[in-house]
Amino acid sequence: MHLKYNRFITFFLGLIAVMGFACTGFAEWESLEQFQESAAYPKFLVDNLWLLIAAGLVFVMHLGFATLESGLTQSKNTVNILFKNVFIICMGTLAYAVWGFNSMYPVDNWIWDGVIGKGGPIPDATEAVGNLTSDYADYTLWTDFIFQAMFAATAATIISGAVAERIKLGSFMVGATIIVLIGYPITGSWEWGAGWLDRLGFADFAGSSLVHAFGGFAALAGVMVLGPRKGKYLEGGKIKPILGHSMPLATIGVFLLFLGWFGFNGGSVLSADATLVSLVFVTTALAACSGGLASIFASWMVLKKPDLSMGLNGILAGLVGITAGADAVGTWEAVLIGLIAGVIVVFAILFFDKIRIDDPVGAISVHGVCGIWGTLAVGIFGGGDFLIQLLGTLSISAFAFVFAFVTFSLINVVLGLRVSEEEEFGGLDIGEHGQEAYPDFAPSSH
Amino acid sequence: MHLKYNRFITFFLGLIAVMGFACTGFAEWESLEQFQESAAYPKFLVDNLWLLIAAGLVFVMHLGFATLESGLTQSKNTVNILFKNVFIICMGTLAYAVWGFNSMYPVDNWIWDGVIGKGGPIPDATEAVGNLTSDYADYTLWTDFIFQAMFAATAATIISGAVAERIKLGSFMVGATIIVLIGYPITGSWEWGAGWLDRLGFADFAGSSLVHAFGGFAALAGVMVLGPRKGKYLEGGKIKPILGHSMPLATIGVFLLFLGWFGFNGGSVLSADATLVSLVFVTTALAACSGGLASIFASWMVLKKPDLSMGLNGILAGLVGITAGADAVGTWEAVLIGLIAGVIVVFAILFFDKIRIDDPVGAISVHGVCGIWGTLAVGIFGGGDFLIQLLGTLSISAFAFVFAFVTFSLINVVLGLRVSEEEEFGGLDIGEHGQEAYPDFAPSSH
Amino acid sequence: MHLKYNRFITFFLGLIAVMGFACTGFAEWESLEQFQESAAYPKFLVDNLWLLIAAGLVFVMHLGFATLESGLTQSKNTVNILFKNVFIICMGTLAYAVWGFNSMYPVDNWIWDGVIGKGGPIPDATEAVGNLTSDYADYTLWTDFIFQAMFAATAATIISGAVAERIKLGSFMVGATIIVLIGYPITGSWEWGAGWLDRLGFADFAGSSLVHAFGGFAALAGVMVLGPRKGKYLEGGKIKPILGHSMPLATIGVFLLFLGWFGFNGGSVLSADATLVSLVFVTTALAACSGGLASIFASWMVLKKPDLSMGLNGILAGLVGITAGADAVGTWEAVLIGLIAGVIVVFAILFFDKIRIDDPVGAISVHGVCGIWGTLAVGIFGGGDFLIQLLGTLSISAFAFVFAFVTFSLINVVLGLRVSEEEEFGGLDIGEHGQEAYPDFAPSSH
Amino acid sequence: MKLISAIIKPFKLEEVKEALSEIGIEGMTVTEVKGFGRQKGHTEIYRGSEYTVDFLPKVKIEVAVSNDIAANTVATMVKAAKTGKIGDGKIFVTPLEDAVRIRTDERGESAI
Amino acid sequence: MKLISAIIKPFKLEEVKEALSEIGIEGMTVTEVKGFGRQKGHTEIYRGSEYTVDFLPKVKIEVAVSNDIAANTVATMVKAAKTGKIGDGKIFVTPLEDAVRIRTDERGESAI
Amino acid sequence: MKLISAIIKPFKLEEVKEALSEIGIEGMTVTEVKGFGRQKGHTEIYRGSEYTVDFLPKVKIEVAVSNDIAANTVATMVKAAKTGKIGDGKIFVTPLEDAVRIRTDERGESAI
Ligand SMILES: Nc1ncnc2c1ncn2[C@@H]1O[C@H](COP(=O)(O)OP(=O)(O)O)[C@@H](O)[C@H]1O
Ligand SMILES: Nc1ncnc2c1ncn2[C@@H]1O[C@H](COP(=O)(O)OP(=O)(O)O)[C@@H](O)[C@H]1O
Ligand SMILES: Nc1ncnc2c1ncn2[C@@H]1O[C@H](COP(=O)(O)OP(=O)(O)O)[C@@H](O)[C@H]1O
Repeated sequence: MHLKYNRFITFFLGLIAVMGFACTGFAEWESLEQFQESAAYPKFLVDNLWLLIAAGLVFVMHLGFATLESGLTQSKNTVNILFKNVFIICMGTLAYAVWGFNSMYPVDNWIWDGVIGKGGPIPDATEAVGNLTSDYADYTLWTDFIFQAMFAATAATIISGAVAERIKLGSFMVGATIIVLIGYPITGSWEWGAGWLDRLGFADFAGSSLVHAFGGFAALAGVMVLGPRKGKYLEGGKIKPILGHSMPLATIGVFLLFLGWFGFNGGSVLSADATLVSLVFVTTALAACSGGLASIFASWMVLKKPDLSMGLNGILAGLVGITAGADAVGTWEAVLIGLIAGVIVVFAILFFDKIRIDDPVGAISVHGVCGIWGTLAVGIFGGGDFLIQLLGTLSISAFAFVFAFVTFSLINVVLGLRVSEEEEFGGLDIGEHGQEAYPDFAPSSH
Repeated sequence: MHLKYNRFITFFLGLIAVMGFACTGFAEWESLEQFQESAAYPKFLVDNLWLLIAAGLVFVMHLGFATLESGLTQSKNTVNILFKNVFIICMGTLAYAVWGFNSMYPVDNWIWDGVIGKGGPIPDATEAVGNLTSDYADYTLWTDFIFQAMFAATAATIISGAVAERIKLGSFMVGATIIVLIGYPITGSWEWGAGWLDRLGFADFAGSSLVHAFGGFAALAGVMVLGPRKGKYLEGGKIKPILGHSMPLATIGVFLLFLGWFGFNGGSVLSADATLVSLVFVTTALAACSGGLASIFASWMVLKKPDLSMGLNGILAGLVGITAGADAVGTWEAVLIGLIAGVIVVFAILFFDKIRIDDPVGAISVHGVCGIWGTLAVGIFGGGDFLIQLLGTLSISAFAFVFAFVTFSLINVVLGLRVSEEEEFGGLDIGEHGQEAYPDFAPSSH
Repeated sequence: MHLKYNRFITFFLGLIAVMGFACTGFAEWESLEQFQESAAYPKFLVDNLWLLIAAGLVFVMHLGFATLESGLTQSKNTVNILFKNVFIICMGTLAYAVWGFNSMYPVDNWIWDGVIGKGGPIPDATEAVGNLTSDYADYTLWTDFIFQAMFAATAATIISGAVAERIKLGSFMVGATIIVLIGYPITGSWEWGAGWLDRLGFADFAGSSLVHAFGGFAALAGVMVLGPRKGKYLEGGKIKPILGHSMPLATIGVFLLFLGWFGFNGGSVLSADATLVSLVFVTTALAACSGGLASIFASWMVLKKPDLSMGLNGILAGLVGITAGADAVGTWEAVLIGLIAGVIVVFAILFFDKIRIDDPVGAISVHGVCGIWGTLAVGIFGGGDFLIQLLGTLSISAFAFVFAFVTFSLINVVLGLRVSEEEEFGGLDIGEHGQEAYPDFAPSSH
Repeated sequence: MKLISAIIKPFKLEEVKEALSEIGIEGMTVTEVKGFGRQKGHTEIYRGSEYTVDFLPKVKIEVAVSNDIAANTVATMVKAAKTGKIGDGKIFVTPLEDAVRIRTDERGESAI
Repeated sequence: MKLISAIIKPFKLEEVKEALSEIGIEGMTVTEVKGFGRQKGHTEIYRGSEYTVDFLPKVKIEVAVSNDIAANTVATMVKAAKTGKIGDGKIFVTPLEDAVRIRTDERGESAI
Repeated sequence: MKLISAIIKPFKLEEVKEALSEIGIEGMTVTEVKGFGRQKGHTEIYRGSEYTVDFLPKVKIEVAVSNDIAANTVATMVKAAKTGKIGDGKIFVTPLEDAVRIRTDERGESAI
């Protein structure tokens, strides 16, 4: 969104005011009171409110991830998965407040111009005027922060699912914190922070690359450092699937993610603009639905049975696919983008299993592969320059992969990354937490 | 809502513009820019935003149905139920985009005037002006579509619960598609599409008849073609209940449906009108709550035990009951409508069980019977003409029943409708999907 | 919120109009039409819409409580917990409509000035003008009612969790009704109804004391009258924990409560004011997240294991803690308030267990203790007068405790409060409801 | 006395229970088990990988009976549990040396 | 050696376990079972239809013991498991020919 | 005939099953049980209170075999189930008087 560039100027002005400097640039109004009485104020209210509600919807996605991931893993690791998701939202929001937000939107405050922004804590003051933006942006500084903070933790959550059932809790917590604190804001600044990719004209509306491919390829790195779960890949190339323990939880997760995506994409309009937000709702829903259908039928043909978990992944694939161009493509293009994403994800999941990349929830395929596809789709359907789109998505994915690979490798050396075989067998719930997820019910042993 | 009539004109004008024809009729503004600078624009923004949010809330109802239906059925059929719900939202949205939306709001494009509208795909263009409506309506074409699309799939979901645990997956998918694609838009056009019922003055605010009674009576037809689940009705008139496997899932479902109904009814105001939307929130909540209490106490008296599943159905009964008149009745009338619905639903469930209509989730009673009650209640409390209300609700219910009966009967002949006895015993999860919902837990055999 | 005082005047004027009296005081506009055409109308629409959406979000909290409470208790009492939550929302909304709302906001209609308000049913009329407020308030009478009604039932829900697994269903229903109908509106009127505490300058933005401490201390009274669950406290001071049956349900509950709190606090701004609502979103989220982290690490240090249920309680502790001052503190103060709440709650839970106050879900610690903390925090960070804050929170907590203690003691004498030992052992699901929550799964016996 | 253990298909439980009641047997203990035998499990698919579920759900009924009715008990169970299809299950008869009714301290045949 | 199987009420498990520990028995195997006997199940209601739950949850404790302590084991179990109300359960004693401790290959009485 | 019951660690089930298949045993019945023995349970914490989980998950495999292969069956099971760590479990051998295949009414050794 090119509007984004301008809003950082505004944001910066707001920031100055907040910080106690003289407020230089309220273009038209001299005081909050004046602005509130102006005809522009009601629109500002609506825009701001929509972003707050959208932030709430993106928050729902964290519950969606928590239930999806625990549904698709074994009951003996459920407490662990839930704990990680609780930790991620808490840590992610605070890390973003302490450093990430300012690092991702550095305005003029670059460590390395266009590449690495200088972070720092969000302001403390509650002064009203400073937080109000003038004629450029459509929301307050706080709204901006909370909306972006809800996005930030997402990257860590995507990784959480892929490395589930075998990663040491403490090590994961350290790794996730580093990635959210430092890694995610760096690539984020490249585009949304008006960095080098934005300057090249790269387009990633709501983050097919910046959020999803980032998370997916960081997840790939984590999985490669960790290795597969014991007992999944047998000798002779045979695969013994490790079944998720609750399809209702997984399904609840996907419906909640679908819901939250209305805020993820719809809020990324950064205003309540009627035409754009409603178009984004429609393209988002159509791509999700065609992604779901495509996965259902593709997996049905390949596997001979209608597979619920593939249908669920298909919906997510469609959603990830449309994220980069939800504002820029037409309705039937959205359907096409979703259809292709839904087919891609089925084959990507089968492919990663074949090369023994063990991803219990399909996060690499859904977020990584379809994140790239979605970004490229803007170059095909949405008016973006295909080569720049390619360059952008590969840069982001590669950075995420390398950054996470180094992070997890270092943690592996220092703290150890993987639980003992005995703990993996007995489950991380007992091993790491001394708690069971369902103490009233005895899980059956296969 | 009589406003609806006008909005189709507007919609049509918008459509023309979109289609590339000359835009003839923007009453007051000549360009989007002009409109955006006008004093009417902020109100337009709010109205449009509310409808989008309402669409999100109606989307939540699909998750509500998925969890309610899987909670009230056996664990061996859970994957199947969830799969159907995932399929329905995907298929429903696309079917509505391809044909249903235009068929339901045909404006002048009737196949048979006032009775059957001519459908077709929604437009692809993303041109801003065409999608903005002028002084009549309060939202864009895309908003209109997404809000209505979320309604459309509901009818199929209602059927899904009633025919659960014995219907062949493929056959259900075909049947549901036909009903959403063709059946639902037909009765929809009678009233909301400005067809013959609307012309007679029939009132059905948010769809007690058009959505719920339609779904309920289509469900009845499906159940009659299918027959009851094996082992439910024993010789000598004895009934052996087949228990739902998870009361938490069922309860989550009803709370989510209650939440979604704020969007279902509140959004049907079709603007953010403060008085009307807030009144609708209040009447909706009061009817739901009195419905819940009425069912709790009615079933407690009849069955001697406080029955959770009856309380849950009572809330839904109250919600279905108020749907037709949520904008037109007073607060205490809403309480009364809910109370009566809550009592009706208890006896309806007992009645259908007595006549061996096997409806695992009570969909026929909740949506069918209370849908009729709610429509009639507008004739009693809401200023509607009782006879017209009666005519309308019976016409819609009868059409739904006949349409679904024919559809399912044909499918029965061509594809077969019911799974084998062996599969029914072993569960559709293994039989149709080769998957278990809870592989870590061994269900106990009764 | 001092705005509240004024809005009761407005509300009263509205009420007069509704009741059919002459409308005396629309400051600027003489008719609804005039108001709708005024420049003030769009802002009114936005404010009103936000409060309705916030009411929906607070509704979600009831689902959050239902899942949290059932997750943290045994599977043999799950139907009972769910039933109570279904009952509470139904009863609470109706009780508030019949008496509570007017009793809590008595305007001039006090039984005892500033202490006990005179209740009565909300109006029935649907007349538009009367329900619209003039220049003072930002929402309609119906909006006011539904938002406050969603709060009202919360107090009863908090009690429900603490007395779970041993209280007779009928007795709980009577007690909860009395507390919601009479008790909650009394303390509510002291502050939000412009009673004696408000006149002293007490500050409790969204109800750390009025809702949470009230519920928490009423719960404490209930637990003291009831006694602990059999088998929890052994001889020699040993504690045998009684495990909750589903950590996913508990986690879903906390995420939903977190989500709902955006409406609980954000809606308490009572308008869509961009600066305030966005600040409240940020302080709320930051306190929740720092509360979660604080509890995680505090319990990890004390208990040597990372405890999911403590992390969950920590998030809630942070939320309760920020509730009184969410609009009045800065971002980093919010973090601090949350951190302290998160530490407090861990030790409070351990403390209550040590003194044999058996609270299965930690409601007394989360809502009671942290409710007091949050109220005091406004005296420390938020500009409130510390002594008045202390007086206020203790008065409210003491009243809640005494009121509930008397209520439950009387019920104990008349109806009996506790189920038989045999029923407690066998579970309330069979004992009270003749139903099982998970009939397909046999719970294991420990 | 004999302890008779029958491993049967779960959905036959009700019928076997009723058949036993008819010949006067009023007590039994039932366990859910998984059986492995000639009846092969089915192939399932999860996210693209096939796997075989070898163990099939069965129900084990244990009945303690006096020697004189043991043969009839076995015959009754066989009749009620038979479907004729593979996987119908097995009945095992083991000697029972003593039985005690906990409530009354009764011993031997009067205890069962 | 004897294999003693006691079918008891689930909430008596802890007490029986402790009573056995006190007489020096340190190993046992527990299975969740459903019992059918004189103690009748309860009537439940689901959506308006009554049905009877015949099978009540019980717990089966299996202990392998040497002949000399078998009688005492049975007596201890009876004492600990008794409530005097119907449904207290049964104890069955069957002959045990051999026992093996898998870890050490020990056989017979030293294995139990 | 003998009825051999082995109580083993759950994750050894697959190996034992395969070892038995290799010596020609094609039928068995598996039950989930909880074991109490020398292998001590672990301490868990719930909301600040410690408690001990005494009973550990185990799996019971029951196999009916003819006398001549009984010894080999036991030996095979021991070998496949052994980890050498405490808690490996026990094998109990009891006499089996009769066996019936429900489907065919076959009796005795041909039934198993
Ligand atoms: N030798 C055995 N020991 C113990 N249980 C057995 C044995 N053979 C079979 N079973 C049990 O009997 C069940 C049915 O056996 P199976 O060979 O499948 O069919 P059939 O009874 O028709 O021969 C198995 O699932 C298993 O539980
Ligand atoms: N003949 C039997 N064979 C096997 N188990 C039995 C037999 N009779 C009773 N049981 C078991 O003992 C339990 C208690 O028996 P019941 O007749 O209810 O009471 P009581 O033990 O007081 O006579 C039953 O639930 C059942 O599990
Ligand atoms: N006397 C016994 N009777 C029945 N089962 C026993 C007995 N002793 C042990 N077991 C079972 O064997 C399992 C393993 O025993 P344990 O003493 O922990 O280790 P080990 O087998 O290495 O000696 C126990 O968990 C229990 O299920």
